[in-house]
Order: sequence, then C-alpha cells, then structure tokens
Amino acid sequence: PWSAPLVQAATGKPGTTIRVGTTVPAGAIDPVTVGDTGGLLMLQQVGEFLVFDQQDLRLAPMLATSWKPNQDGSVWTFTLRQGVKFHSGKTLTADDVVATIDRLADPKNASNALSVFKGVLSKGNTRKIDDHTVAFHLDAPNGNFPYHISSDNYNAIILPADYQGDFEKTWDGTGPFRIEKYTPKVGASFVPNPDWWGGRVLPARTEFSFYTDQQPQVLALQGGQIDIVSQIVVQGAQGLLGDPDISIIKIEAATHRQVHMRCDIPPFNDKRIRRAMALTLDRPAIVTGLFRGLSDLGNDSPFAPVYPSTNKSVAQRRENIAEAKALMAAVGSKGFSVTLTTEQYQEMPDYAVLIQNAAKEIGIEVRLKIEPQDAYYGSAVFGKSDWLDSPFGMTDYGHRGTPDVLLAAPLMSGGSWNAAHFRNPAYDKLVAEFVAAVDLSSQRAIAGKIETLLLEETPIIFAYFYDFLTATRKGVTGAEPTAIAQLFLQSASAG
Amino acid sequence: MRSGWGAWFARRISLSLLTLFLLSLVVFAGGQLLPGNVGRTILGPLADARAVAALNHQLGVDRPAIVQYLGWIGGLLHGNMGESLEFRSPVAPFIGAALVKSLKLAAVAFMIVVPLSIGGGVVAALKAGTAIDRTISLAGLSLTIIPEFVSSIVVILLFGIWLRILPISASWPEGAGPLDQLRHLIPPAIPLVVIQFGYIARMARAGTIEALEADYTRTAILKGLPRALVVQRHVLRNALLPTITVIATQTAYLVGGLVVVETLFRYQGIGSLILTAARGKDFPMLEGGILTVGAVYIGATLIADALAVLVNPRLAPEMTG
Amino acid sequence: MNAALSIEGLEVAYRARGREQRVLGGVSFTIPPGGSYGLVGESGCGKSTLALAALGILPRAGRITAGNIRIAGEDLLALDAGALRRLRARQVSMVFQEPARALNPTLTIGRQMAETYEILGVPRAEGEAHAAAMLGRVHIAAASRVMASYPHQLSGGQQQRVLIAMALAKEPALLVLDEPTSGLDATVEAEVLDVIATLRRELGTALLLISHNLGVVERMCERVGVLYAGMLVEEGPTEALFADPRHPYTHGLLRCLPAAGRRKAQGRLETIPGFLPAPGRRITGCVFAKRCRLADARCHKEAPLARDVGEHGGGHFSLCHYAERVADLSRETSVEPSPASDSPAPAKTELEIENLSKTYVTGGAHVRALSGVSIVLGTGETLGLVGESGSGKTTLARLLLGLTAPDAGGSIRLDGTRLEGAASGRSQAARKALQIVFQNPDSALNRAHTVRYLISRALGRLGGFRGVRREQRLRELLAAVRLEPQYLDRRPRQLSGGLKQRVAIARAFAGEPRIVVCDEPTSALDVSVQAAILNLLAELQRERRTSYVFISHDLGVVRYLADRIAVLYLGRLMEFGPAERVFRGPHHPYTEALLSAVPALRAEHARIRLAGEIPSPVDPPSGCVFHTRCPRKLGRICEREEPPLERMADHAIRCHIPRAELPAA
Amino acid sequence: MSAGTTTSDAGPLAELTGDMPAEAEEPTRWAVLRRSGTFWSGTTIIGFWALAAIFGPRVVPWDPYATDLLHELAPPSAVHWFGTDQLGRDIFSRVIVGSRDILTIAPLATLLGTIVGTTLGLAGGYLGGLVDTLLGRIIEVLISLPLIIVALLALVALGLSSVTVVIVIGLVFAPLIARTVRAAVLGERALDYVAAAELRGESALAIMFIEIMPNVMGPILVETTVRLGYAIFTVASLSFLGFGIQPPSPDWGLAIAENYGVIAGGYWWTVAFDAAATASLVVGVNLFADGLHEALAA
Ligand SMILES: Nc1ncnc2c1ncn2[C@@H]1O[C@H](COP(=O)(O)OP(=O)(O)OP(=O)(O)O)[C@@H](O)[C@H]1O
Ligand SMILES: Nc1ncnc2c1ncn2[C@@H]1O[C@H](COP(=O)(O)OP(=O)(O)OP(=O)(O)O)[C@@H](O)[C@H]1O
Ligand SMILES: [Mg+2]
Ligand SMILES: [Mg+2]
Repeated sequence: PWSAPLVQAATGKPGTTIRVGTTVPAGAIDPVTVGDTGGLLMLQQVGEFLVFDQQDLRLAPMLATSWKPNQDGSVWTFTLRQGVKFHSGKTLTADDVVATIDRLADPKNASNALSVFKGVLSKGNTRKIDDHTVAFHLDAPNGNFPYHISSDNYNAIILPADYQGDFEKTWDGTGPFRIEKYTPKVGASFVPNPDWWGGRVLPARTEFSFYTDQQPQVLALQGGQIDIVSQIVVQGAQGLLGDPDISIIKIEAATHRQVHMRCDIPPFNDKRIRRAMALTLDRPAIVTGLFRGLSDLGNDSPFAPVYPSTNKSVAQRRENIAEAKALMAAVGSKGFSVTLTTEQYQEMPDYAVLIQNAAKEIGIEVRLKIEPQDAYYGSAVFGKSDWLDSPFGMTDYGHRGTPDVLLAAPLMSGGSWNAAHFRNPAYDKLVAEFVAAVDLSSQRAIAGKIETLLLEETPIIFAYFYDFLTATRKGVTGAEPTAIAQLFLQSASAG
Repeated sequence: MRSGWGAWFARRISLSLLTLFLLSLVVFAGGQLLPGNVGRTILGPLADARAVAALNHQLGVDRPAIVQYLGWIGGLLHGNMGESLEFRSPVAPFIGAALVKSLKLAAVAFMIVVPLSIGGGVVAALKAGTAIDRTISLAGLSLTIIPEFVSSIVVILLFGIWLRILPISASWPEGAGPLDQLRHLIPPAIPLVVIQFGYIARMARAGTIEALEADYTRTAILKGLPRALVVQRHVLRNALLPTITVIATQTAYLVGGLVVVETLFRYQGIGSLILTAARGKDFPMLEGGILTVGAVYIGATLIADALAVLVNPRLAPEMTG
Repeated sequence: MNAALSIEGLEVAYRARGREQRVLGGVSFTIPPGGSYGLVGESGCGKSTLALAALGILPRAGRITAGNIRIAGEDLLALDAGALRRLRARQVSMVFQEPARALNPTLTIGRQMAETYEILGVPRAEGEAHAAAMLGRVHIAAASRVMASYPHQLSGGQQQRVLIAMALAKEPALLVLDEPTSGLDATVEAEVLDVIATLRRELGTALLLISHNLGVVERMCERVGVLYAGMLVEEGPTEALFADPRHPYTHGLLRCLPAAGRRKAQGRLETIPGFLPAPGRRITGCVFAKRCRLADARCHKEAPLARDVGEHGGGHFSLCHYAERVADLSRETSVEPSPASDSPAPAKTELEIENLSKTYVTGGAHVRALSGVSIVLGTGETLGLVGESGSGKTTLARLLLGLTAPDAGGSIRLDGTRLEGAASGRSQAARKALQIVFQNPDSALNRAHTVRYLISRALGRLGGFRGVRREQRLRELLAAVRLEPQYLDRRPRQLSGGLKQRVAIARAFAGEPRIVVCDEPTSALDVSVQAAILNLLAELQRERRTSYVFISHDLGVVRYLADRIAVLYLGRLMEFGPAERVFRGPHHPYTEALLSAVPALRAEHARIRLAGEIPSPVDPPSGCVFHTRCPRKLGRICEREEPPLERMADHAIRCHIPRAELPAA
Repeated sequence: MSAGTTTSDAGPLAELTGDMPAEAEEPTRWAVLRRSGTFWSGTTIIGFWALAAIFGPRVVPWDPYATDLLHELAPPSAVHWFGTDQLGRDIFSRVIVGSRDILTIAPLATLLGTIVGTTLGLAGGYLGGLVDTLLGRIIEVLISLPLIIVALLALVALGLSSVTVVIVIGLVFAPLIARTVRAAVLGERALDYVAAAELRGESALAIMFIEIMPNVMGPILVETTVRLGYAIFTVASLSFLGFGIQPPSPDWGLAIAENYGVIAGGYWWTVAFDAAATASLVVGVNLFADGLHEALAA
C-alpha cells in the first residue's frame, strides 16, 4: 500500500527529535487564510490533502485513493480513504471534504484559495456521492483539476466539517503529527499521531523555530542549533553549499521571476524592443552566478522544464546582442532609460543589477527601484500597485504544480496579475485549449504553440526556474520537502 | 519638599499620559500612511480581491479610520489593548511576552555595561591624562561607533560558529533556567555593550572629573579623609548623577530599538514586534508595542529623575518647575 | 614655636591650552601662631591660587614650580600621602568663597560635619554633640534641624556659618578663608565676620583671609599683603599699610573707594588705569610699571626688590623703587570740595511709581516680592535703591522696564503718561526712554557680537539712526563712554570687565534714554574699575540730565551717586527720602542697621547686629515686617499693626517709633 | 576738575592705556583646534573618504558596477585587491566609490535635522510657555520612539529613495537636536542680553536667530558632528536592513547586508573591508567631533 509521500525509504533511526528552522508565520494559522510559507508549513504538519503532488510533479494518493474525470473533464470524482481519523478522534467522511472545499471556494470567506478556484470550481459544486465518494462539478473542463485540490493548494488540508475558524486551538487534522505547543512568532512542536493511517511515525518529536531572516537560520544550522533549514536560497547560503557537514536537498521546481514589460505603453509597446531586451540576458551565466547552477533555464514562457507538459522542442532563447541591436535599429531606437521596479527579496536585487548591466549593451539605461515587498505590491489591484502599474517590473512567483494559473492570471487579457498588460486573443484561446486538454500529448502540442507565441511577443522575461533547496545537517535522513516549502517529516531521523 | 513629591509625581504622570496620548495619535496617523491594507498583507498579493475585502470586513478595518481609533482607545481605557489583526487574538500577551524578553535583554546588557563603563569612566577620570585614561577613552570611542550589525556578526561568527562556546540564537529552549537564559542573552548583549560602553564611560569620566575639581571635594580632602572615602562619598555621588539620566534615556533604544540585533539573534523582543506589526499594518499591535516602549522610556526617565532627586535633594526645587 | 604658615618663594603655574602660565612669582610671607594675615588684590592676581597651593589642593592643571610651604613647621611638599592627610585632619581648614559649592549637595549637614570628628576618632554620638555645640557657637539656633538639612535648604549665611563651624571644629592651627563673605549681604557678612573673629580668638587659630574688600581685611587682620600679578607688592602691619601705603598700587586701591561721605558733586573718584598683565607673560622690570604714575625708565627695566620701608618698624615691605614717593601721589589729586546741597534741587518729576506690587507664583507658593511701593524720581536725579538680598530691588527694576508685569492696581507713569506693564506693549518711545545697565556685563552683552554691532544695533533700533548718521553717533557715543574706536571690532570676551561695562553703558545710552536703571552695575568689578565706572555714570548724568535708578548693596557707592534713597525690606518701602537725610537720620532702624554693617575703612561707628534670618517673602511676618529682627522693637504694636509710611516733607519712614526718637548718625 | 573735562592725566582715557585685557592674549579656539591631534586625525579620515567620493570613480582600477559572474567571490589577489563579491564585482573599487552615497546622505540628513531641530529648540526655549510645553511633549514623543523604527516606518510609508532617507533621518534627528538646543537656549534666555534685546523692541525671531543662536552654536556644532556620526551609522543600518540606499550602489551598509550571509562560508572579504570602511568613517567623524568639542570647551 501507498504509505507516505516518501522518496527515500524510512531507514533512519527512530525516536529522534528533529529541529527545523523556518520562516515565521505571518499571522494566525487558519487554513482558510494562510498565504505564507511559514503558515503553510504549520498547516501541513498536522493536516493532509486529498492528493499529494510529488517531487516529479506526478500526483499520488493521500486522503483520496483514486480519482477520475468524466469524458470532457468537467466533473471529477474522488474516492476517499477508509478509516482515516482526525486528531480529535472523529472519522473522515465525504462531508468533511465537501465542507472544506466549499469553504475555500466561498467568496465570502476570505479564502486564500479563491484565486486558485476562480473559473474552476464554485461554491456548492462539490457534492457528496456517498460517505467516501465526492464529485467536483467544474465551471469549465479542466484536465489538471486534481492538482487544484492537491498539496499544491496548501490551503486545502481537509478539516472537520464543523470547523469553526479556531484552528490555532484545535489543530485538528489527519496527519502524522499532532500539535504539542504553538507559540506565535516563536515556534511550534509536534508529536507523532499514534492513530495515523500511514503507519509508523519515525521521529519522537519535531520542533520548529521561527526566523525572520535566512541568515540566522544558516548560522544556526552551522552552529548546530537546528537540524534542518526548511528552505534556503543560494544568496547568503553559498557557505552551506560547500560545507561538508551540510547536505542540500534539491528539488527541481517552477519557482521563477517574471520580468514584465508593459505592452501597452512606451518604451516596451513594440514587441521588437521586448525581444531585444530578452536577448541581452546571458541566462546560463545568470544561473551559474546567482544559483550556482541550481536552476533551470527559462525560455520566456511559464513552461518550466519541470512540467511534463512543457514542449522541449521549442528552441531555447540565448544571449544575442547583435540580434538585439538589430531589433533596436529596426525600431529606430538608439536606446532609452527606464526604471525597473522590483522587490527586496532573495536574489531579485542581484538579478536586477544583472539586467541593468545587460541592457546597457543595447543602449537601454535601466534605473533600479527596489522596494520592500509590501510597497511593491501595494494594494495589488490595478492603479494602486507598483507591481501591476510599473512599465518595467520584476515579480516573484512561487512554484505551481501545473502551469495553468501561470498561463492565465499574468498573461491572459483581463488576467488579475497581468502586469505586462498583455492582450492577445490568439494566446487566450490557446490557453483555454491547454487547460481543457486532458491528456499529456495534446497538452504538449498546445504548449509548443504557446511557447512560440510568447517568444515572439515576449511580454514577460522568464530567465530561470530555480530549484527548491532544503539544507540539513549531515546525518539527517528521510525529510521530504516540496517545492512549495512544505516539509514532510514522518520518516525523518536526525541521525 | 516632602509634600512636593506628591505634586511632582502627579504632574509628571499627567504629562506622561499626555505624551502617551500624543504618541498614540502620531502612531495612528503614521499608520494611515503605510501602503496596502491588512487583508492584502495577510492573504498575500496573489489572493483574490473578494477574499481580501471579506477579510478586511471581518477585521473591521474597512471602517473609517477615526472610528477604528476611537474604538481602540475606548477599549484601552477599559484596560483592553485590542486584538491583533494578523494573529486574531488579544495583543496583550504578545506584547507582554515581547516586553519581558526585551527587558531581560536590556537588563543583561545593563548589568554588563553599567559597572564596566562606570568603572572605566571613573578610573579614567581618577587617572586623567595617563596612559590608562587614554586607553579607556580610546577604547570607548572606538567601540561606540561599531554598528550593531557589524559587531553582531562578529559575535555570532566568533563565539557561535568558530569557537562554539555561546549559542547563536538568543532564544532559549523551552523551560530553560535563569542561568541558561543568561547564557543565551550574552551574545546579543555584547553588541549592545559595545555600543553603550563608550557613551556611558565618557559621561562618567566627565562627571567624575568635574566632581574631583569641585570645592566640596576640596573641603572633604581638607577634612583629612582617606582618598578612597573622598572618592566614594563625595565624588561619585555627585559625579554619577548625569550618568544615571543618560542610562535612563538609553532604555527606549535598548527596549524598543533593537531591530537589527533581534533579527540577527532571533529574539522576539518589542523592536521586532513593532516592525512586523507595522509591516503587517497590524494597528492594535503597532500601537500597543510603541506605547509600551514609550511608557518604558517615560518610566525610566521618571525613575532616573526621582533617583537624582533622592541622591541630590538640591534638584528638588526644579521638580516644581 | 613654629609659624602657623610660612611660605617662601612660592611659584605656581597653570597648564592652560597646552601652555604653562606662571601665576605666582615668588611669594613669601609668614603667619605666626594665632596671627592673622589678610591678602588683597584685583581679581585674577592669584589670591585663590596662593591659598590652594598653601594647602596642597591646587586644581589638576596647577603645579608648584618652586618654593616651599610649611604648616605648623611641617614641610608640606615633603610629606607623604598619609602624613599629609593627618596634617590636614588636625592642623588646617579652609572656607571657600561660595558656600553653596563647598558643601556636598548630596549629604546632610550633620553627616558632613560628623566626618570631621570621625576622622579624629571621636565616637559618633560625641561627634554629633560636638557638631551641635559648634553650630551653636556660630549662632545657628536650631542646630538639630540644620544638621538634618541638606545644604540647599539653608540660606547662604547659614551655609557659610556651617562651613566655618566645620572648619573650626578640629580647632586647627591655621584657617584659610577665601572671600568668605563676598556672596553675602552686609548685615550677614558682619555677623559671619564676628563669629570668625570671636572663635579665632578663643581657639588661638591663625588666619589667612583673602578678600577684595579692604574694609573686611582692615577689621580682621593684623598684617596685610597686597598681591599684584602673582607678586606680593606690599606687605605690612594693617594699620601702617592702610594709613601709609608704600606701593603705588596699594595707594590706588585705597583711594579709588568712595570715601565715607563723599558725593558725586564733590568730584571724580581716583582710578588705577590699565589692566592686570595676562598670566604667564614675561615682564621685565616692575610688574606694575605700566599702570604706575610714578614709573620711569628704571621701573620698566629693573625689577624692584622687596625692601623694608616701615617707619614704625614691624616689617613693612614694598616692592617699589620709589616707595618713598608714594605719599606724594595723594597730594596731587586731593579732593576739591564743592558745595554739597543738602537735598536735591527741586527737579521736574520724571517718573512716578504708585502702589506697585508684584507677586510671583512658583509651585503654588505666592512670593510677594514687592508690595505697594510708591516712589517719585526727578529729571537728572539718581534714586538709590538699597536693601538686603531678596528685598525686591531687582523686581522693582524689572517692573519699571516692563520685563516683568506688575500685579494689577499699581501704576508707573513716565512724564505723566501711564506705561503698559509689559515692554512689548509699550511704545518704542517709552521703551527708548527706559534703559538698563545690568549687574553682570558678561551676561548683559551678547558675546557673539562685536562692540560695533552691539552699539550700532541699539542705535538703529532705539535711536532710529541709519547709515552714516549711525556711524557718526557711534563715534560720539564711544567718546562719551571713553572707549577708543580700536575696540569696535572686539567681542566682549576680548574686553576687561570695566570695558565691557562701558559698552553696556554706551548701549543703554544709545537711544538718549530719560531714565537708566543700574542694577548693581559695579558689584562684579574690582574696586579700581568700579571707580572709573562710577565716574563715567556721574559724568554722563551731568552732561545729559539722565535720571538713574541705582541699585546697590554697597551703601558707600549709593551715597556717592544717589540724590534720593529708597530702602526696601521684604518688598516693602521702609524709608524714602533725599540721600543726605536718609544717611544722616533720623532714619528707620533697618536703615540704621544697614549703615552700620558696612565695613568701611576706618569706620568709627558701633555696629548694630540684626538678629536672625531674613523672613521668607512667602510668609512675611505680621504687622511691621521688620519686627522679627528689629533691635528697637517697641512691643506688641509692631507685631500687630503694619506702620504707615509716614511722610515728613519729602522724607518718608515706615515705623511706629515717633520720628523724634528715631536714631540718627 | 570741572565737569566734562577728560584730559587730566588721571582722567578716564588714561585708564585705557597699558596692557590689553588678559583674554585677548589667549590662544583662540581656532588655534586650539589647529593643535588638536584628535581633530586632525578625524579631518584626515573624513578628507580621505571625501576625496574617494569625489575622485574615486576616476581612479579605481575596476568599474565598481561591472559584474563578472565567472569570477564571483574571488579572494583578494593582485588583480582584485579586496576580492570580488557575489556578482563578481571588484570590492576594492566598490569600497572606494562606496563612500559616495553615505557622504551625501548623512551630511544632508544631519544638516536638515540641525536646521529643523535648532529652530524647534530656539522656539521652545525662547518662547517658553505653551509653545514650549507642546513642543516638549512632541519632542518627548518622538524621542521615546526608537530611531530605527521611526525610520523604517517612515521609509515604508513614504517610499524608498535617497531623498526620503535624508528627510527621515533628518526628522528623526530634529527632536534630539531640539532638546539639546532648547537646554542651551534656556541657559541663554536667562542672560541679560536677551532682556536688553527685548528692551530694544527686537522681534522674537530676531532675538532667537540673531541674539541667541550664535551663542548656542557651540552645542549645536557639537551635536551636529555627533549626529553626523550617528547618521552614518543609521544610513548604514538602514541600508543593511534594506531600507536605505538602493542596489547597485556600492554603499558599505548595503554591501554588508548583501554579503554577510556568506562570511560563514569563509568569504570574509565580502564584508570585512566595507565594515572597516564604515567604522573608519564613523571614527573619523567622532574624532573630528571630539576635537571640535575640546576646542569649544577651551
Ligand atoms: N584651573 C586653572 N587653570 C588655568 N588657569 C587658572 C586656573 N585657575 C586659575 N587660573 C588662572 O590663574 C590666575 C589666578 O587665579 P586666581 O583664581 O588665583 O585669582 P584670584 O586672585 O583668586 O581671583 P578672584 O578674585 O577673581 O578670585 C588667573 O589668571 C586665572 O585665570
Ligand atoms: N522669577 C521669580 N519667581 C519667583 N520668585 C522670584 C522671582 N524673582 C524674584 N523672586 C523672589 O522675589 C523676591 C525679591 O527678589 P529680587 O530679585 O527682587 O531681590 P533683590 O533685592 O534684587 O535681591 P538681590 O540683592 O539678591 O539681587 C525674592 O524672595 C526672590 O526669591
Ligand atoms: Mg579667587
Ligand atoms: Mg537683585
């Protein structure tokens, strides 16, 4: 039987305490609202999803044992696992699933999953067939629907039907660990759930310490005060990469930066200039310099190499200054100056500097405006957000299990994250086709067309998709992170 | 003068309350300037606008600002500091915990720096002009100007990573005893000591030199008192008054201003609490945190002033002014 | 028996701004056991330095570069720390100029007194008893209350007496007093000096008394040394030295005081031109040569040696080549007597003050600083305002000028027109008409500005002068106050005290004022400078018919300048009338006491002692406010009824005693 | 002697002959300053960095902005004297040129704080009464707010730019300076020259700025130089926290923030030189301030 979302076999020593450093949860731990890595990591310690999105981006059963679409992919039916118990002792039934998903799809609920379900699943369309079968009636056919309610959708941990919004009191999930103690802003500890359906839980205890910054976590790991840093980025962790006492768990992911160029206003309203800009970047060098190679190259579309649906036959864009200059000349531009607005986050300032230097080659003078994240996003609606309003900007996007959302919101006409103000009916149509496609080969075919179109238009530069990295002390085994910063520890051992 | 104390305290306290009230207004007005809104901050930039609106409504931050402020201050008058918007639970426990932590760190820093710097300053003054004096003064000057983030990193690398003799996180494990807590507090206290040492030592030195040249010291010397007694009884009592005041004014910084140190040493003091509250637009938390720092500062200066009067009753008439 | 103090060839230098500056250049003198020695000289001549050096307590910057000091036979400079401490514990005491600074503000009086005994090994209880007894001997009544007090809770006079008690507690062989009374009122000063004299006699203590007040020194000391620029220029028995000075400097010092009874109408006061040389400056020849009217080429080249010039024996030394010719100086400028009118010529009334009161409210207490004062002042006259510290003199001055608003009810009329209470509410003309010369020129002159700016600004604002006219007036004004144009570009810190006060006077006169208030304009200055300033004021008045309100605690000075005198006590006008009448009497018992307390040179009159302290203006005594201290108190009536200000002609007295029975000089 | 004659040889003019008054002889403050080793060491250090800021870009061996991803984190060598940073930029060149922003922002911020603070201090101290009470409260309010937090909040609220940093630090310093100035003004206010000016009918503004201000320049100057040290410190701290100077500026605080994470990996040179530069500048300013202070106290 499928036991746990585990790649490595549980060979570690049982009964150890695993100490994890992670980002401090930004607010109350409520599965409905949580939207930050610290919070979702807490949810996932006690809660479980219907399906689990594995490191290779294929789905595995979790609380659902099987699922299938109807013919056109507009209705998906899930069969639930039998004999699963919540920590409170209650048995999991279809009612719990219906209530959980409906809660997340309800626009009145401050649900963080609302943007995922938008145009996919509406409130009231999740229906109980019997105690262990649930059917999802979608707004439109969707070949990738199971991903939307998988561990990819970190809000979608299954809660009891009578959940009151008091998660921090109950921590009532079905997972391998139950809460021991949670102190906001400080840390949390968990102990094994003896009734877990998946069998034996290896550690005796897990302890999470919250940090506001990566550096102290790195230092704490090196100082031996924690065993795992749940997520590291290469910047500031170069020291760990060569450290013989440290192991790095690397997961290929679709995490990336979108460098948008507004297609509706100068200076980037001509697609040749946008292409010229994209041609200045030496992507392999960037990947080496910023990520020590721990990254895939981007080809200016959301199709990351990690996605099975990505069409790899489309040629990779490379640095080509001559062509870029030619394009500039064709437009009659001798260069201009423009401000690149971006966030104070991870490697982004460095990347911005590299863009700045690269653009110089074709006479584009880039000024940098690097803001704190909240200032950059502002109110996150058009007209009140540097993110959505700036002519030239760079935004951080986390990993997604499928490219669907990334194809739609940032690029489709009227997309709510369409900072590039890109409007292309042909593209919109292709995306609709892609989303509805149920089998991989047709998905790949459509992907090829989309990739080609985006290379031609280049509203957004996707230069890289970097790997998700978790650092552990040597001797830590069995810890399994996901590319969205979850961390499964039921098989972990601290040696 | 005795009856003056009551009036003095009453006046000081009412002035302090006025200050705190103004402070809360300033913070509130300042908070309005912060970009974005709470709902957006909690749910993140990519969340659906309907969810954001729903959350803002739930939290009551879609009401007019003045209504929110009045509601908050009304609660405060009933001893209720309000609920955190981000954590959706009362702010008092958060602030209480952070305050205790900040005070502990400040106390440890003071415990190290006060004897060290006053001792240093006094010795420098007694040996004024000698090599000892110059060494102490120069050390003070050099240390004071090392930015916290520089000295903190040095401390972490040196004691935490290379020598491994001190923890690199200031947060002690659950249930740690006082000694263990102290061990955890020493590393973050070091940068603070480094910054404060020169400042306090300099004050102590100047005060001591002045008192050493004062007529009353001459009077004492002429009484034939042993030098140690002259210094202890006549010089130090007067010399250290300004130093006390200086130390008191440092509390605002030590209790609320340690963003860098708290971040680097992973310590959940008031400084980082205020900062995260501000970035999260968590207004009740922000108000509570800042008012707490304000109250600590005002309290410390009050105590310092009262102490000064106790030590030197001549300052008492000023109390009425 | 060993001398109490013997100093030989003492040289002291200060290190200032990286340079050594010699401030004492070979001073020698001896005080026999039980003897008393007075040291006089201009400010900055090294008096305090000498005292501090003699006891081995120079400031850090100071250093003894030569000479030796013996106290009761022991060589101070050769003693180790322990011996020095023992010597200090038993043999020497010092009382500093400012009592408030010589007491530790953080300890009670009792504690500080006890230390003296503690160090002598006296048991605690016994020490306390001794301390209380000692306080009794310096006329402190409530000894136990005082011992429980902190220094700031005592008045200046009490503090000084405590210090004296502390100094004498160990019955030292030598007592050093550095200007022990200069911060005190004449009445208090007299009492403090009495205490010292009595105790000294009883204990057989030798005394080194430093004072710029020649009267005090004359009264207290057997021998006097005159210090000039770190040199003892003359030294001798008090009697001989004062009667027959043998150094031109001493002569000048004695002559520049307004002698008893001398009035402005009788002519100028003697002055000593020039300034003290800067410390550390190398001088060839006689240090005083530059200021000396006897000096000739020899004096500038050849330093004189001390020699005995006494005709009466007893060791009268002078450091002058021409000591024998000093006596001739007096004859050159003898007083030309001019007819002194008894009461001022009837003048037009310039200023009329009626029923003026002022109550300060501080910390809930009401301080009645001035209570129903009515005074008139005629054109070209001087009103002398006298009274002890806190009597309300400055308050009255500030009310006149509009710097403080008076209580409702009173009025100030200038030439018949009523003036607004606050200067800001007055017309520019009214502001122009009333100007002031402050006590302390350092405080009164903005040290950031040049003399030119200081005076021009006043000329511009008050005189309304611009451009060339202003420049012209500036020159005229400078000439009027006898300032040379070379000073125009100096800042106050580059001027001496006397020059500064001249600038302040020039500024006050810039707008052709009708009335100038002078609030103790010379009390911060040396006597030699004081004379020049008084001369200047008198001349300006003669030239311009300006009226003065002249405040001073020095009755000698007031007598020299004033045409009318107002005596204030606790904010009440006790007496008001033409100067000569007030001085001659019959006068108020308080005036009588004030007059008798002045330690004038060779004064003959007996002193009247005022008992007790000045009462607090917060809670003044009932009836006649003076009854608590009045030596002529009649009885119950004085306690119950406030006497009216009784006028007889232009002389008013507030006393129950009938005029005929009032004292007269 | 008759009235008005001034020619007698014992007359007043004669009083003026003789020596100059003692004070005129003493070395001026400037002379004290000139001989102050402290002052000159400070001036030398500041001068060095000022020259580096002005001429640095023209003399440094490398373009401080040029990235070279193939030679990132190279240790100090003959080619890169101070090594390279994470983007392969030459650290020596960056340290030299890095004085630019801080040497513009810190003095400007200090100047702004001094001007505003002095004005507030003069107004509170001279006008007294209600104005003073209110200003006093506001100053206390601002002082009880930890500096770095005010700066952070203001920067978040007003948006990031060097101008904002100047304004924010200036305004944060203003109450501190105002407090010092006010205390000094209170001392001056009691002096008689102020009363004399009032008696001339001078306006409040004239009294504050023409009469009083020159006399409190000492404390203002000392406060300003001390604040300048703190300004450098604060600008560096803000850069470190990511709220100050923007990349790709070679600013020292920013460089330390960008690189301090890698020192544990042995790449000490990415931080050490910038830290030393920051420290040296603050030491320089403090020495300068100290020397000035000594001279003014003399
Ligand atoms: N600590 C010191 N450092 C440097 N110079 C000093 C110091 N104390 C005094 N002086 C200088 O020494 C000279 C003599 O000073 P001293 O105080 O002995 O004079 P004084 O006669 O007591 O004057 P006064 O009557 O004003 O008290 C003065 O020029 C003074 O400026
Ligand atoms: N601003 C003030 N506030 C409160 N009380 C004051 C104030 N100014 C003066 N007084 C009080 O008023 C009384 C009279 O003071 P004033 O200064 O007029 O006396 P004075 O005769 O000039 O004394 P001195 O000879 O010491 O200068 C004193 O008791 C003094 O303490
Ligand atoms: Mg003296
Ligand atoms: Mg007075």
